Amino acid sequence: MEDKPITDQLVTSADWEPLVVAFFCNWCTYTAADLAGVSRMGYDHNVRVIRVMCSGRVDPQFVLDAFAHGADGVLIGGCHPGDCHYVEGNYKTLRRYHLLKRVLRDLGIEEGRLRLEWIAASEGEKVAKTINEMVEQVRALGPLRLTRRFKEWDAELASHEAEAQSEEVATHA
Amino acid sequence: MPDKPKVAFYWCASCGGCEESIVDLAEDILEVAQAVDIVFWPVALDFKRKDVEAMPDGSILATMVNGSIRTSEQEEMAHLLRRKSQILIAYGSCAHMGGVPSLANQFSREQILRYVYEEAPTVVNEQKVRPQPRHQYDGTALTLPEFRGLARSLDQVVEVDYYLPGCPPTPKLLKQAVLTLLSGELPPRGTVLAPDVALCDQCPRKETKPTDLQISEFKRPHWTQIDPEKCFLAQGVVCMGPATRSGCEAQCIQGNMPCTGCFGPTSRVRDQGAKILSALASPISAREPEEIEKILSGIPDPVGTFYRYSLAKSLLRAKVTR
Amino acid sequence: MEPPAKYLYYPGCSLKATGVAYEESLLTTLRLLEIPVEELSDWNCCGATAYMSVSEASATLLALRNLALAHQAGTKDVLAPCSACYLTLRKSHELATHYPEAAKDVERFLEQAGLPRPDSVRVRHPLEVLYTDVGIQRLRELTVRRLQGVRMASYYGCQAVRPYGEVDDPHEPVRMDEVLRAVGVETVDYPLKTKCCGGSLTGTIHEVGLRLNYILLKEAQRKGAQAIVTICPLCQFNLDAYQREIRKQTGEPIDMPVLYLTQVIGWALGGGFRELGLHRAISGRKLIEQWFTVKKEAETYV
Amino acid sequence: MSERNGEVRIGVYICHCGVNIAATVDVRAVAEYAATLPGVVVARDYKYMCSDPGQEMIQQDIRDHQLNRVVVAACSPSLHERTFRNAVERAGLNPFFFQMVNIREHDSWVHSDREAATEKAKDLVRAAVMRVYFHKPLERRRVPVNPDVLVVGGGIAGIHAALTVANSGKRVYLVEREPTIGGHMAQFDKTFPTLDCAACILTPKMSAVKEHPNITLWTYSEVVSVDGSVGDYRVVVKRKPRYVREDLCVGCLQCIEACVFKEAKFDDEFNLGLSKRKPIYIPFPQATPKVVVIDPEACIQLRTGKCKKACLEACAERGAIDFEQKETYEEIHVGSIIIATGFQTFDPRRMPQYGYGKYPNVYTTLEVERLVNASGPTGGQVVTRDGRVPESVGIILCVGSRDERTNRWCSRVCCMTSLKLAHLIKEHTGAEVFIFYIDMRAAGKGYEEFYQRVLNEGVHFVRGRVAEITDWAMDPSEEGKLIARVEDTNTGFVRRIPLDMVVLAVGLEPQFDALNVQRLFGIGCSMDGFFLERHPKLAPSPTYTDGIFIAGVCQGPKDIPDSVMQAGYAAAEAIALADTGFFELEPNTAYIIAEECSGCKTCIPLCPYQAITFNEEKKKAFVNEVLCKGCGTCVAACPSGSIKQNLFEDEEIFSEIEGVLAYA
Amino acid sequence: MERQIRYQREANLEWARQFTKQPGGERLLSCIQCGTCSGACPLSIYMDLTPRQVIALVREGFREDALRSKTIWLCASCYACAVECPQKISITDIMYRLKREAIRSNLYPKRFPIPVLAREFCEMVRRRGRNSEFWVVFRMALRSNPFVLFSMARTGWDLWRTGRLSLRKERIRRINDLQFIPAASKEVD
Repeated sequence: MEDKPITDQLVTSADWEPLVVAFFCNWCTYTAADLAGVSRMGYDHNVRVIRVMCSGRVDPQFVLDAFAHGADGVLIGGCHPGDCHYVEGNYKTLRRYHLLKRVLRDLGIEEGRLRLEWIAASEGEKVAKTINEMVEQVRALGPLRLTRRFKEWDAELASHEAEAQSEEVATHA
Repeated sequence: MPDKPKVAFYWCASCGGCEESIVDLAEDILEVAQAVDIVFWPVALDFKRKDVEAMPDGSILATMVNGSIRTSEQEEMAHLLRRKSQILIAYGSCAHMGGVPSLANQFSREQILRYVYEEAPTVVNEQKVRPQPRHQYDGTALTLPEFRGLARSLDQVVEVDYYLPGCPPTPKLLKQAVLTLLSGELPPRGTVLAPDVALCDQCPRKETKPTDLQISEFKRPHWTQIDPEKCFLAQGVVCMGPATRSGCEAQCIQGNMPCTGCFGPTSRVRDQGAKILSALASPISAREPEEIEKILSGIPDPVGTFYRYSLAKSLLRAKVTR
Repeated sequence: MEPPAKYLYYPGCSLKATGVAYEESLLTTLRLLEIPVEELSDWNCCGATAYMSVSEASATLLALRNLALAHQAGTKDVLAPCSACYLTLRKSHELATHYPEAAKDVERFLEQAGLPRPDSVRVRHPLEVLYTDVGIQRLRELTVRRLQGVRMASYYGCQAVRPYGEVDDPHEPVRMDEVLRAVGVETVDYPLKTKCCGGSLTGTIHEVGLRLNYILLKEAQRKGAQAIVTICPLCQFNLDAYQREIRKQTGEPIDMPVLYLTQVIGWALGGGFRELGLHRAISGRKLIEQWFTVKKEAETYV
Repeated sequence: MSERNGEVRIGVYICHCGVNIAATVDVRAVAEYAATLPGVVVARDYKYMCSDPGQEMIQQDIRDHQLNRVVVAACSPSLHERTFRNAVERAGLNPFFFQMVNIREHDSWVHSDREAATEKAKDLVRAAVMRVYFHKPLERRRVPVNPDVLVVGGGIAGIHAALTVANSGKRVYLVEREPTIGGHMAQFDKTFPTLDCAACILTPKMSAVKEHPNITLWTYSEVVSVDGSVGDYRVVVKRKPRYVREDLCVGCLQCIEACVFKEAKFDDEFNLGLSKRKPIYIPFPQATPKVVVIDPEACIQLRTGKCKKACLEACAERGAIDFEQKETYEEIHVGSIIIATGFQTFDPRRMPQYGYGKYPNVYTTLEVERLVNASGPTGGQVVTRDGRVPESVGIILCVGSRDERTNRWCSRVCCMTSLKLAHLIKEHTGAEVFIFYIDMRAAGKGYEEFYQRVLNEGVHFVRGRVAEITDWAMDPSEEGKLIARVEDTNTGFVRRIPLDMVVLAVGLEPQFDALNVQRLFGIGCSMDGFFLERHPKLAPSPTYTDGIFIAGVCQGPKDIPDSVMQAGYAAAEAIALADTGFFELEPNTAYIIAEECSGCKTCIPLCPYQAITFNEEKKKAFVNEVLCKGCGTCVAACPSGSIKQNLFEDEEIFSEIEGVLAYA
Repeated sequence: MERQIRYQREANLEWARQFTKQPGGERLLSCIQCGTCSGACPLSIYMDLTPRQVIALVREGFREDALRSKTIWLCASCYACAVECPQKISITDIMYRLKREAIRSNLYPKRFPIPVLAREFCEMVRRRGRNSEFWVVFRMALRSNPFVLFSMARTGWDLWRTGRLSLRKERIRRINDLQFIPAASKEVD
């Protein structure tokens, strides 16, 4: 139906680069990302990190909002179970993550576009590895870019408005 | 009475319940009818579209539109009424957030049409005939509205001034809204005309919710004997109350059914489903993925449960690949 | 772990020639254990160490064809008794499943030959079958004959335990001793159990190969072993076939039976002398005849 | 919110960080781009934003352009967020009208494509500009600091830290798991490179701990729970029963003499099983406190209740022995904690090729420390387990170090320990000593000189990692010996070296229960399992948990002088914290607007600090900001969006998301 | 006198770089030159270079020195080095890679029987799908040193009389399956 050509068009658009939004907890994963930097562990640049104090702060709305604003993938990084700076914020994240994944699946967003990873402050390498894997996976899945899809969906409205206007012009004439 | 303010009612993709709710004003409707001049109400009064088109732009004080927008005709009417009205009110869950009809956004247009005209068990249609937007019959052109790809809330099609939430809105809220409009003291544009606090605030069972709730099982209402006094969540029954605006007078709760979320989220929330998801998942009493999954399996259709009335207005709006 | 319903037997070249006794004793042992086994149809050479020295891609594909045939036959467990076969098959399987780049090439070539990717197949070794799938307890129960007063050195050679260490620990393997002890055989502490026998060096650089074998035999003797037990046809061949030459060169009286594990186990389970290929030994024939001849008084029924 | 805060005027500053950022990110382009963003009044780039001129530039702009928001794109906020907040504050602006963008650690240092890195920097800056728009003025919170300090672990690091803090007049609780303090150092014979006797320099410090009026010493005790946070930690310590009353025992040791076991027959832990002790024992003569202890696993009375209790008789006068003793719990309140829980040595059974546990004449370095010690099990005689004086000894380095299969790190002390033992063994026995090493690491004051000394003593240095130790002789000269098979990489051939004694220089690794300790105190671990410091160079003792410091080998392998230095550093941090009297916290607490809260109680069980309570009168939830630590879990879970978090408001994060994705 | 010096221009750094990118070669750069491989190797005592030295040559790009060494041919693929290496370097796989390259570049010792055996073996497998131990050894001997056949006669007799010497040349049914071999080796190796 109407969505199919959109996807195809996006997939073939040569300028598409995957974009991953990452929410990293301040104590473990953000620090690990700093360590990856200090250790000059190169990784894919198609990631944008947003710092929160704890992965428990990651409201499922943030994930959906990121997708709605054009992210192709979302990565959440928290401390390993048992290591949470706030005792067990990460368990709450884990539980939400499982439910959120089901909602995403039912709403047509592939499993690989959301990932939760435990990365300790010392695991700079794991930051680089996870980001690379995530970007690659998203690249393989192709563009999600809901911003563009929303526009395509609403194209049927815009055309109507144009039609209505032209009709109106005709009537007045 | 030439100077009575003019009001209009219109329905789009809706079940008719909202129209019913206006009648539910009962004797109060006389008071309303006295205060205003109803210039357009297809369900009750015989006015036609051309009558509306003939009105000067902005001549109607307020129009209340219920139902979501699914067809080209509904779209046109929305635009028309927008133009003719000073105030446009989205009336009821469907106009407010897409409502139940927008759950169809999980399917493509083609899937819906195929099912309705070919696959539904009650349909016999061997030629696979489908209604066409334009059809020549006996030398005459017949037209039908276009069926759009998505169901939309009213404000996804035209600008909306106020929202009266609910499936349907209560007579009390309607009356209050009409009085507010007539008073001329208008709230800021975009206001939802119901209290901006979640349902638990008014819930008669509020006391019975423990402060140390851990959820070890989700039960579906029809599979369980529900204690009529106790908080639904404390019984493991999904209740949307914590993530849903109040103002409904907790009618479902009083009928011993959990809140399903028709009033939509508070003004501080962008996505009602995401919020109830977070609130329900966080206190699950499990730490291992398998256990978590097991508990969550008690919610077999999270989208249908969390977004029952709000899928069109959710952040993702629809199933993104249909 | 639930033992598999059936094993697909991959003989490789040796078990059809110099190592024919291994095949005979293995099949006999499995029969006595009532384990269904079937030879892989139209198997080809695993490529061994030689092919890997010439072309990695071809060697891998060569090995994988066998696994693909097994996959087609719907069997999960491929039994590869020869250590070189075991390792080559196991390694190719890893290359095809763990290296995405290589996997792509593999898939392409297999497709050309009309063969599937053998993802579900597992490569197994007879020692694993005896130790893990059958188990020490069951072997003990099924034992009908005990070789009393015979001390043996269990010798793994290299490729069964290295580099993967799945058949047994690569540093201090113990399973063979446990299996032997389960059927009543006494084993000696043999520190060289995973040292190299020289492989094909006996054929290529003869003196080096001989020297390695001499060390192995000598040390087994020193530790008081009367026989060496192996799980690899090349080890068995090297240790068995060159003892005469070693005697001649060193002047030392070495004449020691070199047996397959399956020969010893098969015997304990009640197998016959010839059906276990015991008549095929070159060295220590006298001892073999003495130990493995059914004499009422020497036999203990359990 | 923007309306509340008036017109928003943002200044954006892009740091070059020398070439650290500028080499990969086109900083000028980023600044030019930032200038086009809504609300941005000035945008500049500068070589070093954190320098004084850089900070002054911001302050000048705040004055000249009436800026009320500042964004700095530079390094990680963990380095300079505080610096810039202070700079902004000095110019009269609330410090929380500031947002930092990490374009160094998260951008220029991890990417090489200049164009992509520049685009990323623009996205991140845009997100910060959009975010800072919503910032609001906040007050820093201060919490009072209890001056008392807890030191966990009584090795040389813990002892030194405890003494330093106590000398500054603060109360110190020193908790040690073993019956005595002293740790590993007490087991050493001599210390490198000066060869002074370990006991001679350690025992005076041990007594000083015991005698210090400000130190409460609890040995045979363990921390079992830790609550609270910086300034006010509530700690529960379990004191295990030693079946001897510490206040009554004077250490006369007559009970040991009297014990019904005439022969010592239980492995002596202090001597690593090289000698035996009785069920009632003292770990070593200078143990502190000098109080005996009864091993309940060995004591007949404690096992069966049927002993004639000769020890009780021997101590009849003092009555110090108490078989009824039970474990007790002490609760203390402290403002800060120093963790110095030390290490364990690598168990060489994990490397069977070296035959430890199989060949009796294979030892660890720690065992040889006891062998060469005059008060050790052999009275200082270096003899093998079969009673021979060795003629050849091989010391193998990097056993359980620099090895992907065991521990990857260099344990730092083994080279010097081995040089020391080579010297001592040669001195004691005159044996030929071989040191098998991969690299000789003798960095330290006087260390290289010591290496030279041992070289000149004729010790053989074979550069190569021994492949195996075997007793399998291939030559008559090898009969009865252990043989090391090794490539001598200096000469390039494989050697077989017969030895009477093999010493394995075992590496240092985290204590077996380091993970429990880490979780108990809420600190981090590095990849290797040692505790994680806040910064590897600039904060090697503070942790990410405020008020908790680490010292000694629990942070990473180090020798005695380094342990002592780090312990002193940790003590100085604890003293400084106590003397300041308060600690400033990030104002990132959660709060609830009462009218918005429906009282649904979703948040209440989610808070790990019990900071949210339900007000029964108002039927609403309330956040106690003193208890809240700002994780934001409740905020994410609040179904009606009524809990908010300072510094991490929903609008702030949403605008950041939209900011990084504006071009998507 | 032969001069023992290497000019840096002789080092093929690109080759070394490529080497570390192949499966098994990834960890080559981690080598700390500890010599555990040589110590563990049962054949290092016969080698002209120890395995450690070969690794060092590869790492530094001295391609010919590495390819010409007898070491790589003496490697019996017993994996003792690989399981002992503290840096988890797959030394055996590196030896295989060097052997392949030596054959391709024609740098292997010509009458050295091991590479001859390897090639004979492959040739037979390519043609028939299976190898026959007897014929491979026989052909190898012919090509490297025919006199060795005399010394093998006794062993051959022993095998013959115990029924262990098979003179059959076997052939698999679907020999066409193996057509990928030349293509694969050309394309991928």
